[in-house]
Amino acid sequence: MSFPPYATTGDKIWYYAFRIFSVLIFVFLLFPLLVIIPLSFNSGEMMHYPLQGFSLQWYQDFFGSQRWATAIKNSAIIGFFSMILATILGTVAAVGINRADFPGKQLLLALLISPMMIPLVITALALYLFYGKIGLNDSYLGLIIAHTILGMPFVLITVSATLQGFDYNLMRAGASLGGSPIHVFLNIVMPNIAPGVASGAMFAFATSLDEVVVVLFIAGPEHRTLPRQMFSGIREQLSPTILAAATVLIVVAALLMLVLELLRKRSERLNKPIEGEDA
Amino acid sequence: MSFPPYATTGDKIWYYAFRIFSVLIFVFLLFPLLVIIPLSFNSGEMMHYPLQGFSLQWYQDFFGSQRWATAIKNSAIIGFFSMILATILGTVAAVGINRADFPGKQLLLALLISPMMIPLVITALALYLFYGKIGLNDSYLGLIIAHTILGMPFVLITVSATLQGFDYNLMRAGASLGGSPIHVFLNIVMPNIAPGVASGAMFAFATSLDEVVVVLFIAGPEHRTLPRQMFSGIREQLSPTILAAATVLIVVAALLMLVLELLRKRSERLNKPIEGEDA
Amino acid sequence: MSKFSGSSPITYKLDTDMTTNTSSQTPHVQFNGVQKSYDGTSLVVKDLNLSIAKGEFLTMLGPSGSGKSTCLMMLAGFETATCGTISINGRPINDTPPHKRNIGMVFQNYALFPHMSVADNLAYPLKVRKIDKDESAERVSKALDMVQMLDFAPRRPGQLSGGQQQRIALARALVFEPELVLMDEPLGALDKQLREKMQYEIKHIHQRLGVTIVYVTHDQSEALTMSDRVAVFNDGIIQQLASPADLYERPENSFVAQFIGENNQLAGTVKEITDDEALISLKDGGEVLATPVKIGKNPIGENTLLSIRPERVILNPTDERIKTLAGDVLELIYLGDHIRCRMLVAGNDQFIVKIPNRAENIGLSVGEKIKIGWQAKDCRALDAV
Amino acid sequence: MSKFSGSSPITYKLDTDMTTNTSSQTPHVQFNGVQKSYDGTSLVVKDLNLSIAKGEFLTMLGPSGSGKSTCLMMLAGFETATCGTISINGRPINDTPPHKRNIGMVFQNYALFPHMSVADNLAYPLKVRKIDKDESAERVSKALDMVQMLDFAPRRPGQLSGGQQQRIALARALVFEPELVLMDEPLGALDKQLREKMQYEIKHIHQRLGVTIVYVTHDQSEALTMSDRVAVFNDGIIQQLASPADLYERPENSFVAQFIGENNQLAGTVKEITDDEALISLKDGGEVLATPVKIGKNPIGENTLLSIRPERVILNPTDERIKTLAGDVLELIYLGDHIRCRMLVAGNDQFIVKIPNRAENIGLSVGEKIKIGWQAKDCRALDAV
Repeated sequence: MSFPPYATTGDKIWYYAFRIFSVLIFVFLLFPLLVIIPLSFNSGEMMHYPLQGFSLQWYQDFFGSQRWATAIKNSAIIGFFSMILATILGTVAAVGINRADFPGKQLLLALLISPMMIPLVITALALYLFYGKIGLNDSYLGLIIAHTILGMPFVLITVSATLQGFDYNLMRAGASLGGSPIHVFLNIVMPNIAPGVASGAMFAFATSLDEVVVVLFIAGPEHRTLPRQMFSGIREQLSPTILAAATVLIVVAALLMLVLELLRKRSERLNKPIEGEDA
Repeated sequence: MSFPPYATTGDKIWYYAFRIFSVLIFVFLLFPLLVIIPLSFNSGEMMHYPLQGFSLQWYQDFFGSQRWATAIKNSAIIGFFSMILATILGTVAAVGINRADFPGKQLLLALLISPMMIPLVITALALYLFYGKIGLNDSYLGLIIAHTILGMPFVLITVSATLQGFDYNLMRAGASLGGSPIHVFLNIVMPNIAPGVASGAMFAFATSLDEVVVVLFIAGPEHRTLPRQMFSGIREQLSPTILAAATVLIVVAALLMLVLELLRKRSERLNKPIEGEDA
Repeated sequence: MSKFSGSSPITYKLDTDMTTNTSSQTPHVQFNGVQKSYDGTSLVVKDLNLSIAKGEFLTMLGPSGSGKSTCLMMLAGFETATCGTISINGRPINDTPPHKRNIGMVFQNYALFPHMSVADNLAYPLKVRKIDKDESAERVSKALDMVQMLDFAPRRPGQLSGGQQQRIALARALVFEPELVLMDEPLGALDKQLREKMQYEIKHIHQRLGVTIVYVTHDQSEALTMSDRVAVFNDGIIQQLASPADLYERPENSFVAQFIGENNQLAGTVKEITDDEALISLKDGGEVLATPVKIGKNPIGENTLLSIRPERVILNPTDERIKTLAGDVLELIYLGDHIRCRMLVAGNDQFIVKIPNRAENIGLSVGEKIKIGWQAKDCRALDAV
Repeated sequence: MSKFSGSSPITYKLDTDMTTNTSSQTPHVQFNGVQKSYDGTSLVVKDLNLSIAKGEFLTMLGPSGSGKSTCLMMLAGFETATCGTISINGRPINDTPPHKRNIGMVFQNYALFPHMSVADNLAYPLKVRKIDKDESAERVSKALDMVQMLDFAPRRPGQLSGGQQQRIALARALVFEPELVLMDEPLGALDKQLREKMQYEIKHIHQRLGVTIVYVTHDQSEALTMSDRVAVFNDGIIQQLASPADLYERPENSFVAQFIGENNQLAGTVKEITDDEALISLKDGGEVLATPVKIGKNPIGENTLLSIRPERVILNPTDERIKTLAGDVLELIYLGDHIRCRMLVAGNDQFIVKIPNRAENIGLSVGEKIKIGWQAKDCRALDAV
């Protein structure tokens, strides 16, 4: 960044203040995370520096032991099914709400995204009491429904955002060219909102993978997910295996972010304003 | 909704499917929450229906007892200060990132919003280990920094979104009319991005009020927040006071949502496209 | 249709339900007593009756909110008529859904499918109609060739300029060979030069293919350039339905006179009336001759608004039959092919005279006083608004 | 400045660094060897030299990417010149930040402050200058009155139409009485009719206040209507700097001839040359007379591009000095005040002739063959592109 010749003192102060801020944020945010990763490769049992040597033993423990294997399986099952359900429900809700204009539309929208706003402890408590009545505590189905409820708002929001950029004239164009409403929905609407749907699905999966409060309330011992297992690991017997688990989750989260970024780029490219000779 | 005379069977099926979906979502989402509120006014100790009578005793307990009062105070202190810090840092970061074009901009942005994407358990674990070294476990400062990190991405995102709609020509116009850069920032830029800043602040506050995982890891007994207190309440001695606490939090969450909606409306009104005779 | 001779000899008929010269056949499109209301109380379109002949280029022209777009949308099937019938080839289509109407449509924002290549965009209507691959590919090539875009077949719409997208949208609306094509301000998003170029291209394609085109625009020069007939809409009603030359030369009311081309207005009252000329005394004194058009049965003494085109005003007329007025030159603006002279005439300081800039020096200057006049047939006495 | 006489008698000077008739004074604005590059390699503005007199209305006209906006932005201070100096009243301003330049500016999107009322928008520059409340209020009222928007003082910009916002933006740029006002395509977002109206309003305000205005546009008719002088930009260079009449009547090169007004081009080679006339033999046969303008030192046999305006073409010329060409009428389009005739002339099937539609019947029809010609002074032999 080069200053124009007439840059004032204020401009320069602002510039350096922003630099210092960035560094501070960096230290408090990234440093703690970066600490974890090398420790997971430590050959000693001690969870602090200096490292004693390189070893993959904690990863062997993570992928090999029965309790972690169960946790991985549970996270995968619950994450996958709740992602599918949240994606379908969220997409249908987004299309329905964005197409029609009906009284109470705003209220319905607020209701549908409320799981994002209501404290998780309360949702967990409510589900715990409700599931107690209908016998869904300590079950895959209960957890999948709970995570569907938590993931659905993300799908709703990302699909709605994509629909805002969607030109409804494309549907009219499709009809005028002879496409039936269903043909137009599948061949014109879906391909154009697909990036939003996929982003929403990623978010829903990440939400389920991350969530621990509801799991703490309603999951039995055989339905422990990865974060739940890490949580009890810390309480019961703190071992570097947890750091290996954390590193694996960080990698998964980073991959999800990468996919999201690629989807965003793709969608931006499709919707980019027209440039041409007659600009 | 009235169908046009040529509505196909497909149109009608879609319409009714959407209706049924809406009702199902409603039942699984709203019903559990609605169950809680009447129970909090129950005069009996039993946390199930039928209600035994109307009473405010659980609210008296919530607002009166020492341990709940401490929790309310802690939530307020941590929520307030982390909101202020997150708002300042998030706004500065958003303005800095949106103004300048520098290499690694995308990477910095990804880093700054990563606390939203990385599983909370991992952030909590990293902070727990890091705080252990620098002695910030069991302290207000540690909790405030942690919640600032978690709340800042929301401010960054809402302010960035507002800045997208901000017309940088307004800054040029301000300069051409004789306003110095600082005068323009305070009098032209700030009033226009204020709705975004305020929304971000609300989100940051809600995040702190809601958060329990990090608190579970790094807070000592005297720094228990409301959700943390509710969590142990369920574990230790399940009483309807928790339901009163939940109802109060729901009301606070609903009020925050209302404020957000009003801010959104206001910002929409200010940025609405021009209508007029020459449209 | 391409033959045209000067100040057109086509006689104007008053009934808006007129049929064109091909009136022996069933009209291709017919609106019959069509009304449209969105809120159930106020009518956006009021009792529309309109017949469009096969192969005609009809333009619906009007300011925004005049009901022209609503009419097009009802014809396309995206809006339903509140009452009345719309027929194509004599068959009512009110109950036919849009995708079964077989009408080509060009949208203002082109509405190309961004996720498909140009070729796939054009192939879409053929795929829906289950036309086999080879024939489809051949028809797509032919249509692309027609709009000179054959080289762009593999591109995405986002990689094209506005004008190129416009051509593709046009080709897509024609590739399935509909007999009727609707165009909703298709050139509105292009800049002036490109817009004029596309006007001629669309006109030529229409002449070559012989399809019926219903075209909506708010740009009067576009309507004049392209159309066989123009329906001027205002306030949900067709104000006048006529050929471009008739609209310009013989507007039926003040709205049409003002909306089509530039126009000077002078208020006055009718003093005398003979066969086809009226003597009008102006508000600020002075008497002029005009052609009576829309004045009452007993017109003497009635108010009227005179309408005279800027290029029909004669400076220092020599013909003795012409009654003259005094004019003060207020402003002269050089515009290349003509000079625009703003004058004060009979109290109107926005009286414009267009003087062609044809080599000979006109020798006018600001502040000068000159005499102006006009042929009685060039000045029309219309309704006082 | 408001006096103007026909095909203007102002003589054209070749040097682009020319000063206007007020050349005895220091120029108000001066660009001296100004260059601008964004990437350090290619120049967007190449060696710009330009003097603008006090009170002048100068328009920078050119296609997008021609460097005209960059020049305006450098003058406003939002871009820095890569080299060269920009002076105001003889004082270099390269190192003055934009907010200390005291230049009024009108932006294309108006850039009104949406959170302030119209009155507060206008008061902003006065508040920054610490002018006391009473005087500020009075000046705001005066400025609003000037643009006929006094009643709108309490409104928010969002409640105004595009044209009204344009007026407010204009008033805000003038309220602090700058001597220099820059306008960056201020009418680009308005529709045609409103745009023309605002052109006259801005011109009148300029005449009344006597401020210097530097105006940027890509619309040549806007430039002709409003300006004292026009600088035609292309490719980072001023192609011609002249009065509107000179630009139209005496373009110096093919780019200007093509960009300003409509223009027919015919390719040929120079056959003979006399004092001020050249005999050109056309590619497809036929010989015509033209005014030599931009042809080399030893011109015989050189290629040239003839430029002739559509309204200067004479049909069936009677003057014997005029050399004629054969033309086939291909298309006739009625455009109200004129008829546009497309012909095939010397192999060019886009040869346009504008025939004024002045009551007398022109009696042309498509397919007819006629003779066309022109006065040698109306046809200019320019550089072959």
